[in-house]
Amino acid sequence: MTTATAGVSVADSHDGNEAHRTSLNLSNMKVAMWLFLASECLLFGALISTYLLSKARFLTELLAGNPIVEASIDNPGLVREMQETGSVEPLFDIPFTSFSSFVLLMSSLAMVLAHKAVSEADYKNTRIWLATTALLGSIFIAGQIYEFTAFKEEGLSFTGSLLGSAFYTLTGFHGVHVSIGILMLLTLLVLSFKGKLNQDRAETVELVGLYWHFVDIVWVLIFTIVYLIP
Amino acid sequence: MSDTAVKASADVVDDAHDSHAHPTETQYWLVFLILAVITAFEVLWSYLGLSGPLLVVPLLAMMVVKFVIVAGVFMHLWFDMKMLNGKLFTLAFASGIVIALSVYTVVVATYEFNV
Amino acid sequence: MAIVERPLALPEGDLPEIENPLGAFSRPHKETGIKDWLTTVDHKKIGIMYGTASIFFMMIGGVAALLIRIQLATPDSNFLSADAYNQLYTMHGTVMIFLVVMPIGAAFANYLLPLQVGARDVAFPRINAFSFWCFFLGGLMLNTSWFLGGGPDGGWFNYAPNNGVAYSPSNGIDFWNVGLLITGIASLSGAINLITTVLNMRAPGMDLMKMPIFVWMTLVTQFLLLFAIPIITTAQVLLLMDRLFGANFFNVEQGADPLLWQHLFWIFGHPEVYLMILPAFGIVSEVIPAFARKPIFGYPFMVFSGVAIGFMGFGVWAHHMFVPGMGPLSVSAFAVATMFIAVPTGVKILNWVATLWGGKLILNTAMLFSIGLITQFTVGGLSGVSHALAPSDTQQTDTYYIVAHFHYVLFGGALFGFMAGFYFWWPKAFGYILNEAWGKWNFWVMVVGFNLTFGPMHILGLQGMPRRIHTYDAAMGFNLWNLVATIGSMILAVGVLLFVVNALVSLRDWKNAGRPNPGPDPWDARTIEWSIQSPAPEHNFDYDPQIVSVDDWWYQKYAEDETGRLRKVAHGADIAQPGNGEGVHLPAPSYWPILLAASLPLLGYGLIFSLWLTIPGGFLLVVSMFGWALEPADDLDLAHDHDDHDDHDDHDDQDDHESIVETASAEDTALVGDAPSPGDTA
Amino acid sequence: MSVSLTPTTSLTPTTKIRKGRNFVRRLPLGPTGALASLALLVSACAEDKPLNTFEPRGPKAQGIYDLMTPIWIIMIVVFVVVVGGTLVLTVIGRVKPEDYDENDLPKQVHGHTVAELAWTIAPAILLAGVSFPMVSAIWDLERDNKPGELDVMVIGQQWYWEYRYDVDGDGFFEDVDGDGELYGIEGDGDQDDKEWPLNLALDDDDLSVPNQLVIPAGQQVDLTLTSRDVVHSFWIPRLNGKRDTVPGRLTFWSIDADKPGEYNGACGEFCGLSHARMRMSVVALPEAEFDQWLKNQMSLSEVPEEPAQGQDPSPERAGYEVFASQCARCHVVNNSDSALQELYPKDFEADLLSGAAPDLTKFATRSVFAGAIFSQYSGIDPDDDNLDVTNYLQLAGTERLNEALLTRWIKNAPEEKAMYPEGRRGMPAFPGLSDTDVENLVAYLATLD
Ligand code: HEA
Ligand code: HEA
Ligand code: HEC
Ligand code: CUA
Ligand SMILES: [Cu+2]
Repeated sequence: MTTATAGVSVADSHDGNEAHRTSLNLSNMKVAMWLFLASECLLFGALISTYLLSKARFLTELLAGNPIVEASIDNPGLVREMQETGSVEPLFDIPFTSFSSFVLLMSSLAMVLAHKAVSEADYKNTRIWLATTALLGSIFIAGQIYEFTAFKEEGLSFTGSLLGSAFYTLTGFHGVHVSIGILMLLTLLVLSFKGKLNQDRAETVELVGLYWHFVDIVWVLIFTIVYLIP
Repeated sequence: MSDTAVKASADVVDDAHDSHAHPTETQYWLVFLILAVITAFEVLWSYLGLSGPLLVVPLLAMMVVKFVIVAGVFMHLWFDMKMLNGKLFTLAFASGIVIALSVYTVVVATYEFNV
Repeated sequence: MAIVERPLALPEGDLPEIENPLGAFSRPHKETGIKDWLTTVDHKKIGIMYGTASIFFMMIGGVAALLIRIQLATPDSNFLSADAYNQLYTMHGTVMIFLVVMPIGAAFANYLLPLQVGARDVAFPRINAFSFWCFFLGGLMLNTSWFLGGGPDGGWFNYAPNNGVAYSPSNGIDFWNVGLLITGIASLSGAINLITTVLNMRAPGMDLMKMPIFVWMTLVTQFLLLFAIPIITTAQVLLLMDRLFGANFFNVEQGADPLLWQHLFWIFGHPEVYLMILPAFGIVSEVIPAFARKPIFGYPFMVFSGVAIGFMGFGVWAHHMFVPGMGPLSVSAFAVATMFIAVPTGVKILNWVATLWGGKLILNTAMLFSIGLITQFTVGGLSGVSHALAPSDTQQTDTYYIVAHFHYVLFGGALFGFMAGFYFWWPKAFGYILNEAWGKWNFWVMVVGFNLTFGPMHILGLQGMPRRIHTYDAAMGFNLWNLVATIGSMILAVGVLLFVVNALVSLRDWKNAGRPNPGPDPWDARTIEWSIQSPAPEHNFDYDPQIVSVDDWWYQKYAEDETGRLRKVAHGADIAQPGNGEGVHLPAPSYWPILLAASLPLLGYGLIFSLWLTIPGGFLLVVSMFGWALEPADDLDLAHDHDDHDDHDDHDDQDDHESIVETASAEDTALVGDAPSPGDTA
Repeated sequence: MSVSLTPTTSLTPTTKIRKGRNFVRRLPLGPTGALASLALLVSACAEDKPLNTFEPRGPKAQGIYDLMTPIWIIMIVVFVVVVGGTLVLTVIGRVKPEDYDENDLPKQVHGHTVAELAWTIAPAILLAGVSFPMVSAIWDLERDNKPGELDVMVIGQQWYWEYRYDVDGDGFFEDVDGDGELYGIEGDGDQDDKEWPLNLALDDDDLSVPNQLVIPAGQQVDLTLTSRDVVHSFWIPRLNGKRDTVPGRLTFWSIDADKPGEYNGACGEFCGLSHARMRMSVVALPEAEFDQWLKNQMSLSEVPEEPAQGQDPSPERAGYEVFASQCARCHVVNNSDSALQELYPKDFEADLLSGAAPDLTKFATRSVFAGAIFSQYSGIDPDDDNLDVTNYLQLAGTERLNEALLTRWIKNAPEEKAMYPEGRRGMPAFPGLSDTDVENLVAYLATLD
């Protein structure tokens, strides 16, 4: 679902700078983007709550020694560690994830600078910053892919356990959002090289930026709630 | 008439944009620095070996601060809000956050206060 | 106000064939016949398609209901097997809610919102078409489950873990999942579109507090959708992962908690029931003042109570969960919250009653249905309050008492309101008035059938008849009232059919009478959609109406005389906009919305049956997304010179196609000033 | 599918009639006539509506009923005012279209703030007034587990009920870690005592009875509820409201019958194919009889004697042998036969997704079977005054056994009650059994008392 809706947004963001009369003196696209993001709050809220509840249930059963749940993680050492610490923390590699969080945060800065550049008709910097944003986003995604494989090796699988299902779904959904964002950024970059992304279209960049920052904010939540407070 | 009309309209739009001056590039960098520092601090905090509210509350507080800064500065919410009618979509977005926050908190709470 | 001149009118008649520089990506010409409907981006046509599709689905849901009633007419009946029954009632509930009541609300919203706020179209016409096709094709896909291994059989709220593969191995629930995910996209994109339209495209002078109540109620409805749809989407994605990819969200063995599904479903589900009723509330808030010849009583209170219902609607979901053992604290909190939702709803009811008070009531069919809503909905609302009392709900939940409650609010509330709306706006949409005599029959047969069907269910429920049972024992004492309800449902079906008959009979009579035009304002009504010709011209408004007050159109026709009494100063037909679309620039139709929407069910079949099948779906998806993005703003045949005012390339052509179409005569509107009169533009 | 079988509800018709009259006497005098007639309408011919929610027979159900009264009154008053008012206004306000004069408009009233406030505040006060007793009732309904009360665990399963009695009072779960604290009597208890999967975690000394819950009358019985598969809901309308049985969770509830009698119920949450055929029966016995019943239930059932050398086995013995070979794979019969004991307790899950089939040790002492949809006794005369609970225990007896029905059930159970044996839910058909085999099985089952 997200794919389609977001795809549509890219397409329609072209009418960003129209100069028609509107009641709010804002472009329709901007209002629409904010509405879409408002609705995304509920989506990610549901996913985060699902993760929290599933993790709690998983831990309760694990700590009580439910053999099925114990067997659901394919790594007795990890299970023992989790039981000893009473948390899922042993699974995580905080320094690594902190790094990728930092990367995503940095991409937000690049994004905002891209918007600034385009609205000042500084097309060279626009391209630089757009590319940087996309690159940083890709690094984040690469990190996530690495993390997924690492977790899989540690014994946490999507189908194996409740924790796995909840974790991969939440972070996977976020990853899909980031990937869509990267696609949008690349589209902008192409447009810019073709000379179609000029100052008048600054709003298009702003809209993609809104989406990008929102996805970043969601990661701020996930990073704290999932990783730092296990 | 079209030329003048278009010019005029462009002016209107420009005005709308300029009336809320966005931060300068340095300011953006500064804000990013603050965010980075908070993140570093968060990670540090999680390594202190604390548990319970002592761990959770400051982390959540820092998370909220980061959230507010990104939404406020990078997403221009602080500036757009001052704009004519900007409050309206801010309100729409805010009601999304408020509803999300409250319903999901209540869901989690129903599990806590099971008895 | 930014004005961009659009010198070109839509030419009538045959168009010369011109070579298309963009090949497949060029926009279709203005089409006729079936192709017109498939490619249209006109909100009015889309609204009509929403309505037609809903009535089509209502036949499916209605036939399911009749089969249910036949099975339950007698005890120990074996007209249907348990399995067939479970599929039928699940599909009945699902179809009626997601494919009938919600889309009829969308039909009215689409048709009326732009007209009532004085806009040429919705904010994003192509997305609007996309929404419709998602709804329709998603709904069709859901219904193909009948032929592809059996329908879903878990009930419309499909509790976990009964919805898991272990307990429902057929593909029915996968269809339910995928089909509703697709209609969810429709609702979500529709919501964004319509909210943007209302917030951003109102006619000059139309402040929020001058909008018609219907617009307000639809706005609240769309916000409810905006916030509720993502929640069910999440729930369905989780279930989909479980069923198709072996995840464990609802796998109790792995420690999962079935209550998670219940929470997610009902956080969506309760706002859902309000978003089904609010459009109907909006409709009767327009119909009653029109035929009581009085303004709505307490306009601001009507508005705020609607908003209050919207907000409170998110705080009461767990009243559907009084018995799974949430603990007394949660139960108490939700029970009290639920009771208080009766307060804003009561404000609405009593304001309508106060509007009737002292009015000169013209009891035509639209008005009768509105009064029907007041009375029947109140019955349903009151039984709702009795469930809100959590301890008594432990006796009532999952009995026919609940079934009675929600049919009273859904049929007696929402559908009666929609019927009122059909009768009221029919001439605006189709240019002929529905026959009043048939209409009265329609109303009375429906009221009698309705009460005979669902009234006895109160008694059955209190006598302990559980719902969702395919049979009951003769010794339970449910025989009599079940038989009555079945007879009632047959009468009700005739009532529903009478509406369809009326539409056809009236059309025939109208044609036989030489197609008399009902005029722009046949009811001497109040809001600005009556200030344009009937049927509404394709471009809606010749020029932007200038809004001075609530019920603006009414005050153009009526003004106070020296004694302070309202007197008619102008006839609607005389001052209405003439329907001259010259100089108006409309977005061209487009193929991509329907193609993009069609790719989704294809992907869905792929998910369900074999991932190979996703290839054509995915291909179509990508192609249509590109097509959509690259599509020029206009039918190039009609290309006009854009570069008179902007110096960038053709890409910019896309600027205007998703936004309100410009009026040719902005100066005209300025000339018209405070007292618009059509003469100025002519 | 043939379902026109003896109703389950005919065990104690006389009691019901008596109670029906009580109910009318107990009607509160205060409420309006409308309320009385609503109640009468609902409870009309009360005696043949075994699930009627308007006929409380125990303090819990009575509490709910009493709480409803004020809300019924409010509803009826609002109904009369609003609906009546609307109709009256419609009639007096109506104007024929031809009489209508467009310049003679009615008074154009735009609103009235005081009125608005009034009809905002008045319902709010009314509802606040109801909230207080409601909240206190919610807390009253929660189980208040007192020592000495009978504890029963209710396990829902597609599509029948199992009742586990905590006979020795040590809870349903074993004290695995030996710390004296137990899991699952109140709250979450000692998590370390939880065992998996739930149906094997039960204390061995306890008693399992399917389909018919027998309780002592006049005494609160505390229930701990859970489910083996999907969500079901335990509901005996005359004794209390519903409480769901949720897999993976324990929920708590209690019931309480004032007088001896049979009380019917129905599964209150859709639970798949045969939700409609998942009913319940509760029999309340006088205390002394209850003790006698319990003692009997705890005893082993008899093993039909082996035939003397060279002789044909008795039908019971022949049935027993068929049972051991065909049925014991799922069904438990607790007796002294060590051969059968070896099979017990065994790995139910291997056969059934839901995890268990009814324990048949004392099959013939129950008046209902198969999810309480069938009566075990044929030819019961509903007007027979002697058929009282007091002779519940004597009911078991071959003459009254509903042989035809039981035969049909054993031959082809899914025909009698839609089930999913191929999906490992429910009992399969046994086309391979000869008529004699089935006759013998029935003869054997009749000895299980
Ligand atoms: C259009 C849809 C609609 C509407 C508007 C409502 C309105 C209300 N509903 Fe209903 N409801 C449903 C659709 C709807 N419902 C459906 C579909 C279900 C079943 C789902 C399922 O299980 O399948 C359901 C189930 C349902 C339940 C769960 C029952 C159960 O399963 O156990 C409850 C419990 O509290 C409830 C309560 C209410 C209340 C309090 C209102 C209130 O909003 C009503 C308020 C209105 C009035 C009260 C009347 C007018 C007021 C006055 C005239 C003022 C004076 C009044 C007083 C002082 C009382 N509803
Ligand atoms: C708006 C929603 C809506 C509407 C309009 C209806 C309309 C009707 N409903 Fe519906 N119903 C629900 C929503 C709705 N229902 C829901 C949500 C459930 C719960 C499902 C669940 O538990 O999961 C439910 C459940 C439900 C049950 C309970 C099933 C059960 O629990 O076992 C029953 C039983 O009588 C019933 C009956 C009816 C009847 C007789 C109608 C009648 O009003 C229908 C009248 C309309 C027609 C009959 C259409 C006209 C068609 C013809 C005349 C056919 C001829 C035409 C052709 C062949 C082309 N409904
Ligand atoms: C695969 C497992 C299985 C086998 C084998 C099986 N049964 Fe059953 N039986 C069940 C289940 C499950 C039920 C409960 C059905 C219900 O009521 O929903 C049941 C119910 C019954 C009942 C009703 C019990 C009660 O108190 O309600 C009887 C009697 C019975 N079976 C007899 C037999 C006999 C005799 C055989 C052998 C010929 C047999 N069963 C073989 C699973 C089995
Ligand atoms: Cu068990 Cu319904
Ligand atoms: Cu609700």
